[in-house]
Amino acid sequence: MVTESAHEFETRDLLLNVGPQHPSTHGVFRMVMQVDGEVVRDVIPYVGYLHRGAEKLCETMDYRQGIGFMDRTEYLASMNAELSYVMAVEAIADLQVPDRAQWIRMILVELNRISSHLMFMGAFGVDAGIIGTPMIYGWREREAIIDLFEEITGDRMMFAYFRPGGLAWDVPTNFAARVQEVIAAVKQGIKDLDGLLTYNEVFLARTQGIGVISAADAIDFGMSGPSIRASGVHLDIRRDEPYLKYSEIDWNVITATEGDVFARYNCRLQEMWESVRMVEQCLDRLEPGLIMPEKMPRMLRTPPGEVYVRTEAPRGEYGIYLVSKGGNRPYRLKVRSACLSNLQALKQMSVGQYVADAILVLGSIDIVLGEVDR
Amino acid sequence: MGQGEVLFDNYVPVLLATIVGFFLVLGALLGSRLLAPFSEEREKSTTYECGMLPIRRAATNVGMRFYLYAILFVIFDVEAVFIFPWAVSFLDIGPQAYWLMVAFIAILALGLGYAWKKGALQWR
Amino acid sequence: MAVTSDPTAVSPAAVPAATTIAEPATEPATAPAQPATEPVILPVIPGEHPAEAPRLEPVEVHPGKALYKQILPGVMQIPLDLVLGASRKSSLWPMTFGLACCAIEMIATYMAHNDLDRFGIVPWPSPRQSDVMIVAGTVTKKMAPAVKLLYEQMPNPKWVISMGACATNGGPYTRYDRVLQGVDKIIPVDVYVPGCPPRPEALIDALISLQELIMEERGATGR
Amino acid sequence: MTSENQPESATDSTPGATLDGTIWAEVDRALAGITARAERGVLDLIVHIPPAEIVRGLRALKHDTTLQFDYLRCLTAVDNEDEGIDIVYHLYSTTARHNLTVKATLPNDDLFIDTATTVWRAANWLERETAEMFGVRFNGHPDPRTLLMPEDMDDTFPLRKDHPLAEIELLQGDGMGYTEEDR
Repeated sequence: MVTESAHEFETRDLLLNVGPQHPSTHGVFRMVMQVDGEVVRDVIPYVGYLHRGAEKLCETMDYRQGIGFMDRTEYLASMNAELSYVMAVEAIADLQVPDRAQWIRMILVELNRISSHLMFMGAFGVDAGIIGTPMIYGWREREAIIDLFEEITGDRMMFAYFRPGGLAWDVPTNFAARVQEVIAAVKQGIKDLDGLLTYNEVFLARTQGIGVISAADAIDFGMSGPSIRASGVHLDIRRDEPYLKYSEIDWNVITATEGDVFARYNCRLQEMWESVRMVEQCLDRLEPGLIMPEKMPRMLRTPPGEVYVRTEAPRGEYGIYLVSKGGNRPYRLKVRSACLSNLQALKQMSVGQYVADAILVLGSIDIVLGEVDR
Repeated sequence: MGQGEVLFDNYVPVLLATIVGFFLVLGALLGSRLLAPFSEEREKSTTYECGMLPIRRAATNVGMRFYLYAILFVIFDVEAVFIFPWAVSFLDIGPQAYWLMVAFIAILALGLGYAWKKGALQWR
Repeated sequence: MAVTSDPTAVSPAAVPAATTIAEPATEPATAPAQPATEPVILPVIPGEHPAEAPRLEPVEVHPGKALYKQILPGVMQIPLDLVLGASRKSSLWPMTFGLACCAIEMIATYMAHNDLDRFGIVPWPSPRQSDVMIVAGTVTKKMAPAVKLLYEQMPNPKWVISMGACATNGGPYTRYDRVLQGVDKIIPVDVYVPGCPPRPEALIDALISLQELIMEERGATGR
Repeated sequence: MTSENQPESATDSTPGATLDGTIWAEVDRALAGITARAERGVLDLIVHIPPAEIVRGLRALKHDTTLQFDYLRCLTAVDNEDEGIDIVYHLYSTTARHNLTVKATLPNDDLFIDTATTVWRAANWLERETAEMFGVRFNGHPDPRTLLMPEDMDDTFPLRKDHPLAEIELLQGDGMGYTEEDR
């Protein structure tokens, strides 16, 4: 029988608020951690601090105006978000995209995946406690990619370059040479980051065996992207349901088996090498041609129907569920967010870890709050 | 220059250092009181918790582990204080002082070994 | 042991803001002060929820006055003002307060490519040691109490830069009633940065204009 | 209760679309005791199940040996103003690699449906978001708090068609009325 006095010496749990303004919540994500000393007993995530109603506003805009909201929803990989939206509109309106446009889209989407993973490397370094160096390394190459995007689309982040049916305009004439330059810089950057983090003993000790999630749980939570492939599930939309030209080039899906924080980090790192290989192959297959189908209606109207198109964004499956009742506006547009589903597994991964490791687990899922809250 | 002056000369820098230190600290405190525009707001005194109000009082009792680590640190910090003067001059104070210090360090190492075996350093 | 009583998000409105008459004469009413000329069309924002109103009240500004300004005669304050202004403007510590896409451009501005360290601008995670709050992104009505609390927890003198269209007046999301149409509805803003997201050069230009503002002693909350 | 499984050609999708190319045969066999009406969507097969039997149908689809829909991609709702609100489940099988869309139509007066969290844990947050955005009540949901809206605002449903957009404020005013001298 535990006497009354014994209760005073029991350690009462502290409710720690890792709130909306926190250096390592990658935006306005809040979680209340019940902490006993150093060990996390319970995590209650709160989202919704960046809910801006992109879906509602898309319903009042025609198809071309909706592209801007997709950029701003997934603001680290805008090309991937635009791709899903544009492919959904093309699927409903039954538009055939010319080959050249498809190859250019693949190059830009893979480059955007690399820039998003570079941002992850920087932020992950900060979460692991190495404040400046990975951030500076990662962002050096990211600026090179962003400069290339700026030359092509005219904007650094909100490109609005993909249009239903193809591209807004053709790429500049020195496109191939510029992409080769950027690829060379990126290769050097990835090598530096690899050398800096992957073989760093302290980093390995901090990340291996932390935040493990099994394949069955990952599937049950609906996770996707590198987070689920790190647990050994071979789920990659680019290979399972090939879109664009992914079936015509040679690349392989990166998976790991441990399902811990280091596996997720390593999956993203190797994926960057795969993306580099893909971009090089796509560059060889690029030949001049049309970038929009000849007869494009002035105002795009779609027949009634509904479609759910999903593509492989850097964080996971970025799906667009588009219901159209005719006319030039989507009747209902739902953005399936990879980060929202990945976040559901956060509690199971971080309970029982130390507080510092729970922050690392949150960093390893790589969330973008614009996509979680839409 | 008798024995007194030598002693006295050595301590002038120490005196100067304390005076300069005193005025530096006083200047900093007075300066901020004088120059900064202070304002008392209710919310300013709330504890900063990432933009949210703290949910429960944070002054709960904390695990024993923290206390054990603190005590062990203090002990070996004090030991280090004893080693410094010896380390500076152990060449010219003969072997006998050397072995005395080794014994001193051995005893404390024994204490650390005991704490280690009893699991005081065990964190989980 | 699962959390028994679920800790609902305690919004700062639970702490009743002291309704002391703020030192400046004008009472910051909820509706912006109307110029006498044409009538103000009051915004009909659907879903003006009763529970929301206390959270969206503008923050009470207590500028506070430096002691030396009250004691020393005017002419002797000038050298001190210059020294203080020069030191404050060359070591502006912004609070890392990234909300949305503008945060990525803000980080791009901090990074090595267009460096902010050369201006002495060091990003600082906590409001306790920061002078500038760069509101980078969309301020939603759920986030507004946190923005107000963080602003109040910053020591004087403090400045606010409203970065991007969303923070200035709701930007592309202005037609959605969950988005606050402009952060200047809750906290006083010194410099507005246009753009969605503004380029790093635009943010650097805003910070330089803020530095000129500081040298002219205008706009600071508390001098 | 015999399942009326003759797939009457759906009206709104392409008329006369046969369902031979799709997995309707296995789905129909899996949903033996449940009334299911199939329809050919643009990309996937769409199956309509009445709300009362939705969870039974989903569980049957998940545990069926050949179908194995073990991955809930997305759960959302579509507000067709007068025909009620459709709850849409997008399923995927990580082993058999095929997709299916399941829809349940709720009449406007009683927006109650059983929760799918018992079948997949992924449905937890998706249902919380659908509940607060459309006003649908998921019976038996383990954690029925709001997800994206503040805690005390669970009576406004922004994504409903009847929820108007905010007007752009014509006169921005000068923010909080702080003139230069005040500060």
